[in-house]
Amino acid sequence: MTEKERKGLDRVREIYQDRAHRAKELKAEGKQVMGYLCLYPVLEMLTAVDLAPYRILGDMEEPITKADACLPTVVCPFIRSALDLGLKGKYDFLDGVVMAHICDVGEKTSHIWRTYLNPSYFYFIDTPHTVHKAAQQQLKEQLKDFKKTLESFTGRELSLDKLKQAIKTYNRQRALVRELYDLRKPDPPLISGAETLQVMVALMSIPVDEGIDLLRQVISEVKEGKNGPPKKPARLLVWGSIIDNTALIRMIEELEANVVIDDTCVGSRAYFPNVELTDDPLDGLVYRYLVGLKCPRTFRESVFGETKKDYIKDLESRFGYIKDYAKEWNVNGVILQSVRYCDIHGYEVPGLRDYLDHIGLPNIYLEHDYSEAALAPLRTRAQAFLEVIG
Amino acid sequence: MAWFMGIDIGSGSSKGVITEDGKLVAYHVLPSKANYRVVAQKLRDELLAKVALPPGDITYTIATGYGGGSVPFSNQQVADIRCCARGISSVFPLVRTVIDVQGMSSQVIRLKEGGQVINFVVSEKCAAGSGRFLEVIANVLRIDLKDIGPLSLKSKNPITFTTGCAVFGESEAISRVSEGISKEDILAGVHKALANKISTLIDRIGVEEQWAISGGGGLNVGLIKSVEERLGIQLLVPPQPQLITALGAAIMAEARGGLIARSEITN
Amino acid sequence: MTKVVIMGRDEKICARIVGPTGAEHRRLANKVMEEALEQANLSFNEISCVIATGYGRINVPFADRQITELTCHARGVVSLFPKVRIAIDIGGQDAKGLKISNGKLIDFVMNDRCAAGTGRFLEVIAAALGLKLEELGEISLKSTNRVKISSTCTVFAQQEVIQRISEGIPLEDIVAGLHDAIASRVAKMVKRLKIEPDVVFTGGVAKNAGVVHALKENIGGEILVPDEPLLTGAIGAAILGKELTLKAVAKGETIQRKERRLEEATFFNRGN
Amino acid sequence: MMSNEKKKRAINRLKTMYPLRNLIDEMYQRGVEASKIGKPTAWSMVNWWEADPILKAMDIEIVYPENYGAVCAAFGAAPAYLDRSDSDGFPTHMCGYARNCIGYAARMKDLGEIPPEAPMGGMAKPILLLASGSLCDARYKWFQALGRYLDAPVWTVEIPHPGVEESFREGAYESAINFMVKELGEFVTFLERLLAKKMDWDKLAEITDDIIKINRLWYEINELRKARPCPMHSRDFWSCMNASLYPAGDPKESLKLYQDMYQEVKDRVENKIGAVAEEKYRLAFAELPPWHDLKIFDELAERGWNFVIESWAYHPPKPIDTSQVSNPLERIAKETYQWFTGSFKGALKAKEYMGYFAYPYLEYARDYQCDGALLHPLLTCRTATNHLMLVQDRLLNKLKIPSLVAEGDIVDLKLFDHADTMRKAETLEEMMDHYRGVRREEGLEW
Ligand SMILES: Nc1ncnc2c1ncn2[C@@H]1O[C@H](COP(=O)(O)OP(=O)(O)O)[C@@H](O)[C@H]1O
Ligand SMILES: Nc1ncnc2c1ncn2[C@@H]1O[C@H](COP(=O)(O)OP(=O)(O)O)[C@@H](O)[C@H]1O
Ligand code: SF4
Ligand code: SF4
Ligand code: SF4
Repeated sequence: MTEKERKGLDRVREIYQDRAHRAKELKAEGKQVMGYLCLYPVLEMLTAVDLAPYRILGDMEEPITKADACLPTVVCPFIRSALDLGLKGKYDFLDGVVMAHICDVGEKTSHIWRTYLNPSYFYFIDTPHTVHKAAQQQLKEQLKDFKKTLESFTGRELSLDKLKQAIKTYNRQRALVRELYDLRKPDPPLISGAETLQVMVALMSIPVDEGIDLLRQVISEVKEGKNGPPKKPARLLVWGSIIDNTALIRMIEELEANVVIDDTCVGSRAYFPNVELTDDPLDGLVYRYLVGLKCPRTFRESVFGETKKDYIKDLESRFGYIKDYAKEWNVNGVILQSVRYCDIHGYEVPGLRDYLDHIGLPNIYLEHDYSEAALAPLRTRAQAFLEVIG
Repeated sequence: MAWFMGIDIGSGSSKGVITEDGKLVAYHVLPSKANYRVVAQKLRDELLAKVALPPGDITYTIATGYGGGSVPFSNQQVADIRCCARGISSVFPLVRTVIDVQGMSSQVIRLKEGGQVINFVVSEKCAAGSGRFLEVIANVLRIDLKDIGPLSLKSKNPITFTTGCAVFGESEAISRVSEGISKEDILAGVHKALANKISTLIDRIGVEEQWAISGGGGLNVGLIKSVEERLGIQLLVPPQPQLITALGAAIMAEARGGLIARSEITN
Repeated sequence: MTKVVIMGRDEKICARIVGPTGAEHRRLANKVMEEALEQANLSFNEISCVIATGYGRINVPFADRQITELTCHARGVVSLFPKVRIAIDIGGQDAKGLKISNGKLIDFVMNDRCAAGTGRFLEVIAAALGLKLEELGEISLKSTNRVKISSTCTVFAQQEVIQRISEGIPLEDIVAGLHDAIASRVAKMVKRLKIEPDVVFTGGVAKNAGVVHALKENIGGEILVPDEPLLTGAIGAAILGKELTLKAVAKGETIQRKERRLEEATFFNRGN
Repeated sequence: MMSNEKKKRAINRLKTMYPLRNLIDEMYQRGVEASKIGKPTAWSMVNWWEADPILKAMDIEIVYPENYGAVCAAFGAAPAYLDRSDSDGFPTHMCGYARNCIGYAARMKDLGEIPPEAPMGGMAKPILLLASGSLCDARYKWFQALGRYLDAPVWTVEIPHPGVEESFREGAYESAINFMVKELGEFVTFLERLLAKKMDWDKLAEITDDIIKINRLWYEINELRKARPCPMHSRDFWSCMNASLYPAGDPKESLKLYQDMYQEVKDRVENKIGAVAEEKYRLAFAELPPWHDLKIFDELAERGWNFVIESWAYHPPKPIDTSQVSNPLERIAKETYQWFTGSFKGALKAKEYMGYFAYPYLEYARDYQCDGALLHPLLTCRTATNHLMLVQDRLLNKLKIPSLVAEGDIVDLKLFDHADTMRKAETLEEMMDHYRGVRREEGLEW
């Protein structure tokens, strides 16, 4: 079997093992590959000028060494790892890089990346922190400029039609991801959390249309349902900062639990929000990327500009979607996890736990160092939590 | 004739040297034990006895090291990082990076000719990042410190420690022994663990040839080998690595004392 | 330490054994089990359910089930102190804080990366001072002027302590300083659970009256200690085993049992 | 014979510093008194002169929990508040100021009033929490998290953070200013609703003008520090920065005090009086100092170390002319944006893409002819730490200036290791000597 013919989950595993393989192949074929960090760079625009987006991730299995010379050790180890790989030349195959103001250290890392690695194309999107109208306008102005730089870099026009086309394609991919996630609703789920995560990582490593084909194959294989996980007492939702390696989920699923749904950024957070096709497609994109993406890096409140505040109402508006997930996927416990030193997620934890307590979902918070070797101590914690929810 | 003294009160052992016109004429090493003051005094007595001089004949004395503040007879106290750089440079003038592995910490120092420090990093205050880790493991394996290096070189299959703590590492070593893992594999594992820690220090300041190792860690061929392999470099090892810092102190004392002597003449 | 508790259906303890934990978890498990059976005067086959817990729980070949020490400790503490809200367990490998509500474990924190802040810290230093663990508590209670231990690393603290001795600082003041060092570290961690009475302190280190005292100071309130703090986890495991068995019996199910066989049984062989 | 005499401090402090320092101390009292007579109080944070004039023009008293964090640390009240925040489940690696504030608010909620142990009279209960989306994640996440304890609404004001090159793209400037003006406009409307009263635009224009004047003067004072020997030590800067940073009290009064200071510094320059007796080394300090161990600067001064420039984030913006801008909101926007982007031209030329936080230190080091830098990463403040390794690397590799990293924290005061820092400082001297020669070889002018 040649590589392209290899199907579904086998192919997923293959991509997961060697993420850059396909990108390098494409590059050899003359396609330009554009790296991006986090969820805020607008992928539709990259695809519309015929660039292949490739998500920059870290590597939990590789010790961080080089990055310590330009980032302190008391910051998010995921971002340190990503930068470390960059400094070690592992992302040299990228033709350019797009980064955005995600969190504070993400923003600083963007500038460090540019200073040290100086890619031939680089763009930094200063995503606002609020969702006010003025903030949406500010993002839109930047996207207009981003468009110009993409056009001059590629020498191709980013036409409205192509952009609309790309939006439709991405929405199609997003719908398929939902379909895959739906297969986790039965008990036992038809696909494990760890395998789903592999699929998500694979999707972020190949062009969107190839991803669509891959998803179709995966879905049909999973539906046959031969190799799904066994039934287990706990059906968990995993919330939190980035998880781009299956080790943590695998560790949880080796215990008496299935992870059936996530709210993390290599998962539902990345794929659930759709883009509405607006007259000016940029409007729909701005809305999706600023308002639609539910990452705690954005400040949102229940009612914009309200003069009185109600705590529960506020929580409801910020976390209500988690309740919906829990209902739809029939969840009986929530693991909140975050890499150490992530302020974005850290500040959210007590409020989210208040909310989960309020709606009666058992929960636990685990902090980890983004290192496979350092996961072991979490095992006892996770197991104890499962014993607690019985 | 003028004599100078360098005293390095380390966390584990105290080292003293006397130099005469830049040449080492006597040295002595004592375990630091608990009372630095007493050790320093004893070290001086031993040194003076070796060269048969009265204390007054020492023109200038510099103390350094962890307990350098408790040397009552010193003329001056100088940071160990500086002394180490001075010392290594006197032995290997072309060295630009020195890895100093002591009992309390490991440090990497970059220097220029003459032993002037141009950059440095120091490890955290955790025994797992210092030469002490090796001592701890040697101790539980009941192997003499001086033998752990050569023994570790025999290993084909170094273990990987699952803990980053020297104390838990000790128990891990014990259980490995009981599982039938050979002592050389365990020793090679601990050398590797320390070499990894050292290499993260090095990544932070960048480096330059030539390289040397100093401190008690320089007595350990196993550690030298692990560091060389980890970094793909060649380390120069001075004949008495443990004395380097004390030697540097004496050399600084010469410079300092020489100046004073001259100014006394002109006055 | 390796502990065994054998308990009847009435939760009455019929054997309690404490042995050291060495490198060889498996052999030790066999050995202490053998002693416990002898003490209880039972044959191994008469034991309905064996639960293993603790760090070495996977190394107990004859256990029917492994349950984490967090759950077992919580269960044990609740059986001894039904009103407990916070349990602090300091053992040789780690320190944990358990938050308990209505007899159920609802949250916890633990430290297991660095030996400082665990019982191992005291073991290492007691050995360096040539003292027995049992003596530490009493010695420290005599202190009137405890010293501050500045090293955060266990290994370096050991050295610091020896230095202090040679400076002529009274032993009791040093030991009190050590107890404060470990208590403040653990208290800092446990405070994350929001401390509410009743607070119970268990695990081997709770046998040390000096740490109990220091922990009280650091937490700022009363602390209850079981008579045999070392056994709390094992008691909890036994109770959980009993509950599992009764539940299974009630449902008419059988619990999967491992073969009741002790390896390397030495002086006598009652089982099988 | 000398031992009985009090040893003279090695740093020659400015006399005009003291009244400025007092202004901040009075701020809390004003807040508490204001709340007694029913005047509204807002909790705010450093927002680089963006929102303060608006609040002031609406007659709202402002207190600053960030500054209060430092106060609590100094008075020893912080540990209890930190514990409270920790026990409520906030991770311990979060900003010490935020955790202090969270603990304080929790306690205030329990008691229903200002906690009696609160230093300096405490912070009055706010009617508004004004968060800032700029520079630091903690600053908008933390005020939102206060919702657990306070029912005051939260508003987040924004300042754009463009990339260096992106900021020069066509339309980028206008868009950024437009964004800020609109955001501030919405904020004014919100305040009008909250307080049920109208904005006095003339008053706003006047206050804005005063604040800009203060900043100009403060900028000029700092320019004078380029002199050799440097007339004003970083310690004086830190003592005085707050009166500008948190435009405390009556701006006109502050302005007068800064004028006095300008005069004193200028006199020193003219008479070649330095802040330390013998200026052997000129240093820059990066980010917040170890507040509880400021005496270390005296010890270093004894060795001839003069700290001539520091903490970029607290310096006033480089002057631009906005006097012709009639809309005060636009004027504010331009000035504040300038604070962020004022060094971007130089940064672009130097191909340094961290245009604020990192690049300004390269500018300082050159303009103030520094021999070295002391960098103080803070365990719980990533914002003041993120860039320091980069700064260290760039200072050394581009300008041949060595620096020293000494870790500490803003609230957990035990983290800073005085003895260890002094040991390393001694070594840094040697590095500074060495790099003087290197700079000369490379044709750098100092
Ligand atoms: N004979 C030896 N063989 C191998 N290693 C040794 C020997 N002696 C000391 N060491 C190593 O050197 C370390 C002590 O180094 P040293 O520079 O003397 O430290 P300190 O000055 O802190 O006492 C020990 O921890 C040990 O790892
Ligand atoms: N008799 C005693 N007096 C004081 N401390 C003791 C005593 N026995 C054990 N300890 C302390 O208890 C610790 C072991 O506690 P334990 O709960 O058995 O831990 P673990 O289960 O992790 O081995 C030892 O490290 C020691 O500090
Ligand atoms: S994990 Fe947190 S700190 Fe790290 S990049 Fe994501 S949001 Fe930023
Ligand atoms: S981890 Fe172990 S070796 Fe390191 S500081 Fe802690 S006790 Fe010491
Ligand atoms: S800048 Fe630092 S100190 Fe200030 S709020 Fe942010 S994290 Fe806290």
